[in-house]
Amino acid sequence: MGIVLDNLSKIESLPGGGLALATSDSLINWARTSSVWPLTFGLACCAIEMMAAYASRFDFERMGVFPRPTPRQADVMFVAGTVSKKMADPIIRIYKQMPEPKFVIAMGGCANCGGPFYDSYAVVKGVDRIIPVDVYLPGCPPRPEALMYAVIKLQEKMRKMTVKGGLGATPLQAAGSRKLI
Amino acid sequence: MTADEILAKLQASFPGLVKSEAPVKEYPTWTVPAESVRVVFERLRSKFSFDYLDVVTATDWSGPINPKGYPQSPAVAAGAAAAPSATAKDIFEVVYLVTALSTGMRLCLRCEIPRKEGASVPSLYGIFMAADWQEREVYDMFGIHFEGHPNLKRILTMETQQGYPLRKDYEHLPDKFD
Amino acid sequence: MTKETPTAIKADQMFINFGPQHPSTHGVLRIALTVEGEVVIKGDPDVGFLHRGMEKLFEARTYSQGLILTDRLDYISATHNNLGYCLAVEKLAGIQAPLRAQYIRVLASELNRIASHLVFFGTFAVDMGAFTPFLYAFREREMIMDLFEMLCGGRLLHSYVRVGGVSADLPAGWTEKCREFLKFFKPMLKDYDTLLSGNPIFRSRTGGVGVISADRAVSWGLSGPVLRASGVNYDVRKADPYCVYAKMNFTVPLGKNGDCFDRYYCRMLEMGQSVEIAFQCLDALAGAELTPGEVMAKGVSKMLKAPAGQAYAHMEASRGDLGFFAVSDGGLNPYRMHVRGPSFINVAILQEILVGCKIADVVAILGSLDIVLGEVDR
Amino acid sequence: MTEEILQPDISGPVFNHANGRLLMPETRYWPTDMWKSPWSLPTYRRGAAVLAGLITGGAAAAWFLGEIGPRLAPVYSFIEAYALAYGVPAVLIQIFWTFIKGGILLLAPLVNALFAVWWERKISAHIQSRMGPMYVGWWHGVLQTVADGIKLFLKEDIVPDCADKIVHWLAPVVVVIPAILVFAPVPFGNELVFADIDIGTVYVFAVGGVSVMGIIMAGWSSGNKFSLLGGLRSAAQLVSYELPRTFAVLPVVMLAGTLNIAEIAGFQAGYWGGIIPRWFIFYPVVGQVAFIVFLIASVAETNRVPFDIPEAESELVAGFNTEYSGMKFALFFLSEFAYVLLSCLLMAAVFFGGGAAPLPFLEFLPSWAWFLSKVLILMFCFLWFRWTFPRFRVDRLMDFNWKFLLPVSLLNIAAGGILIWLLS
Repeated sequence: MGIVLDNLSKIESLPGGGLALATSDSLINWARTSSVWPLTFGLACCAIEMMAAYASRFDFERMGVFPRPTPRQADVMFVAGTVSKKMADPIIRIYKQMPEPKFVIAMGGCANCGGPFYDSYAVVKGVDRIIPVDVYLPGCPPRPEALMYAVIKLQEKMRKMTVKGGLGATPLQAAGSRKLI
Repeated sequence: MTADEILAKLQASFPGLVKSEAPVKEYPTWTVPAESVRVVFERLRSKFSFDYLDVVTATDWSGPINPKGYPQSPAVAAGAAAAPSATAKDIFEVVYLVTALSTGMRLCLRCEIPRKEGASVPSLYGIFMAADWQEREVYDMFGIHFEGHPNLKRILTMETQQGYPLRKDYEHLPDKFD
Repeated sequence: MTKETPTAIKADQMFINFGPQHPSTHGVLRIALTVEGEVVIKGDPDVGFLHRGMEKLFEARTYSQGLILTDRLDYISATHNNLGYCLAVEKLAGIQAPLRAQYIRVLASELNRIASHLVFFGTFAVDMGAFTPFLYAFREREMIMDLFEMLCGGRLLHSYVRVGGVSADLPAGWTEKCREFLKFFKPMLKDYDTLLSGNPIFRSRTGGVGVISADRAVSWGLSGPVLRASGVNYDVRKADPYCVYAKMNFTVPLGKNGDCFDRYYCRMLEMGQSVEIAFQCLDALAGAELTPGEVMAKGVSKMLKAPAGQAYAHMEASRGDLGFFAVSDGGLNPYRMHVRGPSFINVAILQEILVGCKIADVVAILGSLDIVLGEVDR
Repeated sequence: MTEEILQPDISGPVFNHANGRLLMPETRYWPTDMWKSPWSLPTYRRGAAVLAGLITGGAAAAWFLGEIGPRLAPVYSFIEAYALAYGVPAVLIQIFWTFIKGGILLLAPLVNALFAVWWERKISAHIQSRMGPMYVGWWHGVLQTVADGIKLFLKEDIVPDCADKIVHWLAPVVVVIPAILVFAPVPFGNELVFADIDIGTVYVFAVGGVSVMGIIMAGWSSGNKFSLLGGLRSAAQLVSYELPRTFAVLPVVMLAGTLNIAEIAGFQAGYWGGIIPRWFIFYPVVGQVAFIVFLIASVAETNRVPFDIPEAESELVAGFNTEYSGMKFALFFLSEFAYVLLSCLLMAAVFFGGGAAPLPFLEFLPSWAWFLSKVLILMFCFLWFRWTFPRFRVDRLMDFNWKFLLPVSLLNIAAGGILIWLLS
């Protein structure tokens, strides 16, 4: 639906267009924040805490988070675990397969900066070296509540998105900071 | 049938087999010459029913760690060891641990091979299938060749990995991710 | 991505990457499947996607710092790794943990075994398509996580077992809560049986699938429930008892024909046995002769210098025979620390048993082996 | 030399408990007492409230719609007279009126999809002792599906480059159009049916079979090996389960004597001995067997667990809709729930007597209220199956159909014939 989003900002020139644009922004952002579909993609220990977050005690689905197995239908990618160099290419490929607007939550110390393996020869020191990251979640492994807090932080970021910013993509992506190696 | 009786029986046909002086604690440890590793294991398996291969691993005894092997300097000075020359020998030591499930006996065999490029040990692929991946891992980490292994290639590290990481003198060449 | 489509592929065959990112590979394992229609012709697993160079890092850490790395090996049963590491270092340095610490170690590792088998039960059911058992298994597991959180602050990675003993004694009120959980958990096992074991669709999906005969299992060096499902009676807690397992009386469940269902059912019965062992430990700990508060061996400093030598210690982790081969040259850091990961050795047999089964069976067999990629790739 | 133990000199306030650990709060919330009796659980009570609220809300909405419909007859005739007087040809009015009825009929699958997705997520949550969507709408996440729909509408529409573009774009269309067309002959109450055509059942199974083509096109055109496998599996499954499904309805058609679904529903009015309603499910052997075979086959038709091998999550990532993102994926989701609703409507009409009340003294409720409650109960069973059964394997599924379901349905037709011979 890129066509819709591209030309939607043209209605601002119409009388009262600004108001219409603002309300459409809030509606789009409400829809995006209340149905965050993550990609079930666990690498290491943080994946087990992610599964615990989906389980019945910390039920993630209360917030509308519904895990999807295929990158085509996912909005968010939880990078949960250590990113090893052999795994870097598949992660970049999966990130490219996800439709716009896409977000990344780097979960756990290993995904943020390499964590306890900061001096290992086989680990990428942080997933933001290969894909742009929206929310960094510290902890090793972070508690399920912390993961929910990261999703809430991501939702706050989504609410700041505007259609005028181009394609309704995230403010980060709009600034073209996505340099993929 | 204690470990020593088995050792005595085997020493008749393998003169090189000798009780090693630095044993693995609580395990009868023998030193085997490199070329007769496979034959000894066949004999152990057929005659003395040592049918379960626990561990195949190796150690590089060539002195303390080279700090350049780590992309960033680790927290503790790498290899804050005793006098470096005390234990340094220019050898690879390949260690096998084998168990007899029926009698519950455990045995450790180790063999020392010189630390040059063509260092190789006969593979146990045919006798124990467990050796398949463990030997590939030892090759991946140390560069020790196992003759007779059908597909001896890297198993854990990337194809584009230069050098063998667990060697003490391994230097890490920064790639696009560092 | 390692792009290697084998050249010898015929027209009606298809090469599928059961890729590093797949809902049912329990992490990052890639199986290169050559498939004809639904039947697998050749499948060889490709590991290393979570390789963090642990054994290289051990050589740059002191003995107490190395403990933190062992948590991340088999991250579903962290206490087992810590215990294996500490047994090896204690054998190397000649330290003996006090008796109370040994009882607490056995209790913590049995609780962790239950938690690990619950994760297996949940994910194996999801692989078969039944989503609900996953939620029930994790509901009970959350209670064990609460117990560990009270014990050592960490839910998943504990670092509770230290070289020479245990980091701290049981907090006040912990034994009552543990007893309460064990009493609550015992009848739950019967619920799981009715929920999944008795289900005809589940029996038809797992019965007779991925059969491993006893001698192939021994030749491939398998260990843990995978080996015992093929009928080989080898449990390190009985064969080579460590800590106070010699004093515990429990039975080791054995399977008959080594198929997916036997591997599943061995783990369910093991959970029942773990509850029995935990009860015995709690009774012993409540007894008078173990002086409370004395849980750490005397004179074990953080900057431990083990005398030169080599030692190998192994224990029965939830996935199999987890062994640590420690070599010391008298320095602060271990000179060489090799980890015998049971999952690394168990996953190798996939090359043999995947031939001729269907794609749905690949998922069943991989789930029944219950591997953890942290321990496979180290 | 003795090893001096390096004591960490921690300065500053440390809340040092007896054994050097921070004080654990005793009043820790411990879940075990929660599990004493399920009714002590807030989620359990709230789940019951959801179910109760749902049935009354659904009935109220349907009552409102049902009452207004017949009241509009005079208004319609007045407009028609005015238009005729104004000189508009009668045919044009007829076309205009079918467009309006068509529009109302289009609401059935759309509103159902919105409601059924939310209902399934709530039922699955409460079955799994958790709460499901809570925060999106103002009460129990009622707006969850609306939010999902809008978000999917606004997602980027990816067409993989190695995909066959036209077929990839056409597949959801071919799946959704039959899913909506198929509701024409199905009655929603005694006289609430869109097109009262005589060959209703044949029309339903024929048009329902077309969407199999769409799924195969989706599977093949996505250029993804997993979706290809999903597409081929769905071709095998849907075609083979079509047979027992049609044969299950045959004895009912033989007994009722007509193919028109509305008349079949009407045929089941009245009671045996004043108590047992003359529904086909209560016919001695023929009714029960036919209903069970039809239920199993329609669960397989709608690709739902335990027959969801085309989009098996754990084997084929997401089966035939692996490569579909955004609105196209939503269309597949919509058509799945449209077929679930269709199966429930058919079962209610054919086996449970359409608008007929189960007991004579319950006649005061209007026909579509009974019809709607039967459909909701049957749909609850569909959704309930999904969260209790594991998944079949492909060949077991085929064996189950060809070696068990089909012979049983054929025998059932023979039994139907014997029953007719006995009754006459």
